[in-house]
Amino acid sequence: MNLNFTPEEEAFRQEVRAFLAAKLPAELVQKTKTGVRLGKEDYKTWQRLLYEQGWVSPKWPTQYGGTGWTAIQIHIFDEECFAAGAPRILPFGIGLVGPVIINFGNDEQKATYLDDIRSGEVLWCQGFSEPGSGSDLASLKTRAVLDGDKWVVNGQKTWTTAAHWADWMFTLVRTDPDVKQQEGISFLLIDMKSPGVEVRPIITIDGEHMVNEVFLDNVEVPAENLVGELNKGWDYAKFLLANERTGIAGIGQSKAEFRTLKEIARHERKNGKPLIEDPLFQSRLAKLEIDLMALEITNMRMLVEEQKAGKPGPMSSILKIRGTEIQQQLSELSMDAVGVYANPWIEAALEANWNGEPVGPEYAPARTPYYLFRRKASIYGGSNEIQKNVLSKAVLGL
Amino acid sequence: MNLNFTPEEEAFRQEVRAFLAAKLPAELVQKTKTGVRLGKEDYKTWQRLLYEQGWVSPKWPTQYGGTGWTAIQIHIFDEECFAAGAPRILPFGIGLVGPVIINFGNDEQKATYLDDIRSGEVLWCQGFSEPGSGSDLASLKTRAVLDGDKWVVNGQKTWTTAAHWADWMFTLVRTDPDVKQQEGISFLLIDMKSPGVEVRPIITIDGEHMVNEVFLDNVEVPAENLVGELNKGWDYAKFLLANERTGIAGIGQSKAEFRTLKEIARHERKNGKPLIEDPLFQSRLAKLEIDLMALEITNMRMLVEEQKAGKPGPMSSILKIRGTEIQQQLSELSMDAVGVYANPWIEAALEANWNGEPVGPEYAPARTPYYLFRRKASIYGGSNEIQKNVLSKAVLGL
Amino acid sequence: MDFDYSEEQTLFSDSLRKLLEDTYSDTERRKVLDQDDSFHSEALWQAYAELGLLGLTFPEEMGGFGGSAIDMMVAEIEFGRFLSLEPYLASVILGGGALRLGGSAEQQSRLLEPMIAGELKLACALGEPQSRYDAFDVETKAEKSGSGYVLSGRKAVALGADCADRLIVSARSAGGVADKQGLSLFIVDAKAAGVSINPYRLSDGRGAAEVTLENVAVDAADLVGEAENAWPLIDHVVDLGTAALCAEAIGAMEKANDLTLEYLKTRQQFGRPIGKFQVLQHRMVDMTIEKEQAESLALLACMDADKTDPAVRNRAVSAAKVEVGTAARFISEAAVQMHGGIGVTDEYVLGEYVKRLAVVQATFGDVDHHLQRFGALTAAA
Amino acid sequence: MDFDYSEEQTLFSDSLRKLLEDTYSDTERRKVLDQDDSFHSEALWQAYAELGLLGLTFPEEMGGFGGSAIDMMVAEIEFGRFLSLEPYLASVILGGGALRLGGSAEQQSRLLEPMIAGELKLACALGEPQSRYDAFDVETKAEKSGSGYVLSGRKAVALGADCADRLIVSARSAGGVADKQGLSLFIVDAKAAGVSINPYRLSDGRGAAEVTLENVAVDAADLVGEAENAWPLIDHVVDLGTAALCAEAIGAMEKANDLTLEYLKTRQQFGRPIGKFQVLQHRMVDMTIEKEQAESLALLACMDADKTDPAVRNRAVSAAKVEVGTAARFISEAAVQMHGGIGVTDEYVLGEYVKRLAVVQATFGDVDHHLQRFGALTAAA
Repeated sequence: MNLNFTPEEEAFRQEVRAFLAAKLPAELVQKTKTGVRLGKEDYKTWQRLLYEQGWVSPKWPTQYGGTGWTAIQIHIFDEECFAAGAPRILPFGIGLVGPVIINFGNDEQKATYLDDIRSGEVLWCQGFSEPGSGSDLASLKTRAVLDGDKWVVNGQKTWTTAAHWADWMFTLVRTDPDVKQQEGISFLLIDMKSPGVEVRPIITIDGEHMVNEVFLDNVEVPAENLVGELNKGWDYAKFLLANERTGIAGIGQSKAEFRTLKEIARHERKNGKPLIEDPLFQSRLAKLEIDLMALEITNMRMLVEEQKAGKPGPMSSILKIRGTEIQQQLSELSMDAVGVYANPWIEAALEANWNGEPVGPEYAPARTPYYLFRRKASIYGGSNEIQKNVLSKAVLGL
Repeated sequence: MNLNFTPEEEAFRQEVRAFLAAKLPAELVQKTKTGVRLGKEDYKTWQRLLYEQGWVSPKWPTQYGGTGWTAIQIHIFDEECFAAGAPRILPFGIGLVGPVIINFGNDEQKATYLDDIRSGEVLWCQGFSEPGSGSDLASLKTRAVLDGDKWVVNGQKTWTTAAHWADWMFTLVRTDPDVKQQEGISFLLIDMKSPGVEVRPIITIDGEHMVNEVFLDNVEVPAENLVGELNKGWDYAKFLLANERTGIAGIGQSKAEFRTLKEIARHERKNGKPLIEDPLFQSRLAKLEIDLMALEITNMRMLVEEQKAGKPGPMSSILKIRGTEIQQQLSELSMDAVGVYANPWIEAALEANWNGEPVGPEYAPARTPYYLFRRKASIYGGSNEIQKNVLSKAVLGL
Repeated sequence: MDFDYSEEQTLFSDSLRKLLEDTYSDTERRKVLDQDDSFHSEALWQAYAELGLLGLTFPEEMGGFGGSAIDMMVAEIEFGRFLSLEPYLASVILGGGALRLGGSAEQQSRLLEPMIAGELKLACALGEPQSRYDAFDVETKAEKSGSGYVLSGRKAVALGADCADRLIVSARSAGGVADKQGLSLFIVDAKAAGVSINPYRLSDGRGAAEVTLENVAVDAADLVGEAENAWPLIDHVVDLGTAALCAEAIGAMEKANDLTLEYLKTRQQFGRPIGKFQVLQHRMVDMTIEKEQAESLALLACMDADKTDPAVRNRAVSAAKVEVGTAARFISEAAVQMHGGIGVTDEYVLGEYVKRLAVVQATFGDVDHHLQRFGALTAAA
Repeated sequence: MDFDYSEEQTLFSDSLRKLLEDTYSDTERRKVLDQDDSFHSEALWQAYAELGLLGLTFPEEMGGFGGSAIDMMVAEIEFGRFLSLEPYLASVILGGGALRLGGSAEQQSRLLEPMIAGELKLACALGEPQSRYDAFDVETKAEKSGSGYVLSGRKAVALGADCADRLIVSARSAGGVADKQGLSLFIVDAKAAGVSINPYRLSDGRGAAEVTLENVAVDAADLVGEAENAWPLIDHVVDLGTAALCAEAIGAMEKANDLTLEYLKTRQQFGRPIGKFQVLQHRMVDMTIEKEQAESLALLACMDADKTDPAVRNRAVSAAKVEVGTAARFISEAAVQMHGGIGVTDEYVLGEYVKRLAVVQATFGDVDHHLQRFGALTAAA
């Protein structure tokens, strides 16, 4: 047992840092540091740079473009990217549909999709949730009927992040309505440009447009867009959701956000002293940092286990639960830190290149929107209640 | 709407204070203030004094010895008694079985039992829980079979507080095993001196002997000891438990304990200053005091409602939940307050007239035992989980 | 001690509720939220004036109806329930309160009468960019000039200053930046030379502004109360506003709970209403308890908000703000969580309650601020 | 970075566990708890000596086995799981640790060798009645007398001082009562003239004592480390002990969780195991998460417990004690609650874990103490 990084791991960290120093555009860093909203092109730019470096899909098998890194290297990479102010990589392609195609797709699908997923040339979105099927995902109703060499798809998806940017959507569709719910679902890839696909924005309480409703009205999908076997979609979805859980702890991002929070707490003043010296605020900050330190180690313990086992186990739900709790607490404490300047709602200040009259410190306008934005972290990817159900059953045997 | 006490209420408070100053024995006050364990005679002494004053059963109907006080007066009385250092009145007679006999008993039972309940001449205990029937009380198995003019009772009760002191026990027994659980239970009074009654002590984690197992082996109980109708015991139990819930908030006692805690926090030192000035301790103390202030008003709001309605409603579960949470937090913060002197286990120091070599401050030895003792507050009288089930169903309609 | 509304209070609460039900539906309010020229509904404001609401808390000799802070509470609970965007807190409770408690008869007659009639609005500008939640932390300077004063400084997040005709401004002519001594309050015309106002909405849609004062001349007649000794008045006004906010939060939390309970009963997952899941049931119970406990102390705060002994008043108000703040955060977060996706959409009304409660949290002191104020009083007592 | 036990650690953990399973059942331990003459099992102590446990953490040149603080952790986790009452922490980790880190070769050979052989026990007497959790808060005086010293003062709740042959005592010959400067450490014979020991059990049954020193003469040869500069050593020893306690708590929490999970699966109410109720399921999940998180930081604390940079070591140890303290309280209370009545009986073993965890809480600093130490380091960094 040894919690110190090896010299090789330290050298790897330096290599990552050197790459970031050389390649990460200053403009992106400025946006992430101030909480300005990122656009589609921001995400694409960064993904392209990683793609060119060969580092865009570290967890994939090496023959498909993975890096062959250890779990610890992946952790170091993640941490350094966020520390440098890089944006996240949208998870739908590389994190979610990619591994499904690699594991369950056929050779033609691999040839068609994988490289574009890695380069970010083609953006994906996830068509799982429906208005009546949230936590109870298996009750989904979107219907796909085979008509010759085409599937005809009808239904509605919702909470579809980045659907308005996406070129493709991977979906769960009902292909057999007459069997047990979980046994009549298939995994289908849909071109967002197909006639009958309509995307309508959902504005969230933070004022942003990132999620959407997607209406599917007699959408024709080539038969070969079915991934894996007919009616086995639920298995692929479980595989995908387990991958999602593991990635969701967001340690690197949270560590970066913690540093921002600490900067704010040094700058804000209370009773004539920096807020960070206020005993109550300091103790909340300390507890949050300690929880995050613990989760970082828990995360590495589990990633190492996962890499040994070759797949995520149910314990990874812990990472989703604690990771999102910490994300929410970070956003909450950051909002509390700015005091009364948490209240003005200066949405324009969240857009790039705004030059209106500032209200409060530069970091203030993003705090309350970000707090509101983070509310959904404990809902998506399987709500934290669902994660606890999973742990209770699969780990505790209750 | 007015939260100020009326001049009449203030005058009543003075009357109670004068009584306590004149009659409450100093020896009892000394015991309650230092956390020394009270014996049977301590409880009886205090109850007798209240009986003689005519104040022992304020909530009873006046024709049976009630005082006719308003809910606010009852609250004032309770608060002043604990503030002066009086012990509590054991609830089993006056609080629990008394109202059942008054509401559902016959005239002979009223004549036989009520006055002795009030005087404390006869002590009662509650035979409800069984080893297999805790939260699921209605599953109780103790069987009573009518044989001529006697019930023959067999079974086992447990967690029976004060059974080793009690002269009588009121019980729930199964009198019809062939119907729905709740419909085959009766309410029976058992003389603890009856042959076949055996009491075995249960020592709790605080080291005290207050609860017991009670074994009932062919115990013969006169037929007339049945209260109310045959097989209606469950209704009477629900009535009794609702009364218990209301009494359990323990505002007066918690206020007195809060004052003790504050004294400890003034006496203990941290970083060279009184502990009460430590920012973290002070903020915990403040939150606890605020919660208690809130519960005091919530309690009065509900007692006033209850008195209007003539019976406790399901909202009174709130008082049980929050009241016991506060009791537990008080015991926890008091333990934390004494620092490392929470650790020595000097049980002899909890007995009256101990004169061994003290270990730490006088108030220290009782802290950890009391913390452990308070653990059961959220379990008995219907666990807090059961109370939430009640609220969910009866108040929220879920 | 009693806990019932008086007959008048019931009547008045009912008529206010009826007014809001009839004229201020979610759709109507959304229209007001989309307005750019004014951050509230002037029509509703005039209806408040007609109902006598704007004069509720003022004695009859000032043209009011002689109501107490408990009457204020009755109104604020309804405002919270219906998310009224109008500057009642800013103009009536804070601005009006400052003049009621500390203004001269001349000032009261000059400003309160038109305010009560709905012809003029007031706002307080007390906090500054560096003050956080300490209203005594004032850098704005008041320099004596002839018989009057000249004011210079910056005021932060002044509630209702987006639409106020007159501002009540705190300024310092003695003492260090965080001294309670040396402060004065002035009435400033929002259109006076040297006053510039940068108005904006808060996250809950209500109006506020940054106010900059550059050599603004004020008459001696516009000094409110005693010169250089305004702290007791400021402290009282802020306590009064805090108590009102607490009451408003009770209405908002009650509604957030109602929405959530309704959702638990209707939303189906796994073949049954999600309200059948015990974890959600118990959380809904916790939300109910939190709101009851907060309500008890909001009552106490409003009872004591008119008391002049600052220790008694500070204590009750801080206790209420702590309990309301804790409850508001718990309820907001639990309500969104149990709603799931729909709870984070802008379209669904719950988010407006969440934002209102977030603004309440960061107005006049958060939980930590009031825990510390309360704790210091407890330690000293 | 890796998280597996080495082969040796696995072997050694297994043999310790086997020893405890074979000889230290609940019944056996209860007998020890009922003893009046000794607060631990001397037979088990000798078995520890035979297993090499008492020399585990000492370098070979001191007669030990050259183990690290991670090896200490492996042992402590088992002690926690089996509630070993023996004074390992007091004698080996604290007393032995002080001599290992600060003692002279002569002192090490004089005392560590017999200690490792099970022939002599050590204890530290650092805290005092007024110290709370600050080991630098020392009133006990050391006065120079000839070539030696004379000690006078009172030491509070000295772990293992009930049975120790030698005490390592802190005393002050310079500086004010809470200064970190001016402290020295001395080896004191427990039977020396002027030493009086009032032994007692703690709530978890372990032995400790109040120690009074009245003009106790000590030789110059019994000064440990540098005179008047013992704080770095004391701080290190206490951190080491705290890390060991954290590891022990992990074992205890794991067992408390196991007992509770088992109870949830077997206890029937309402016609099914109570583990079918979602509220209890989720709480059991929370207990599992708390223990995992605490374990991660206990690991870190033990990794860093041997580091000499106090900022690094203090930070890791305080983080662990905060997380362990929070988890221990949550797990203790939830475990009792879900057990219901049986959980509060003295007869059932859960209560012993609850008491052990309560003692851990109030030893070497509670959650607040370590939050403040950690917070100050964070604010300064």
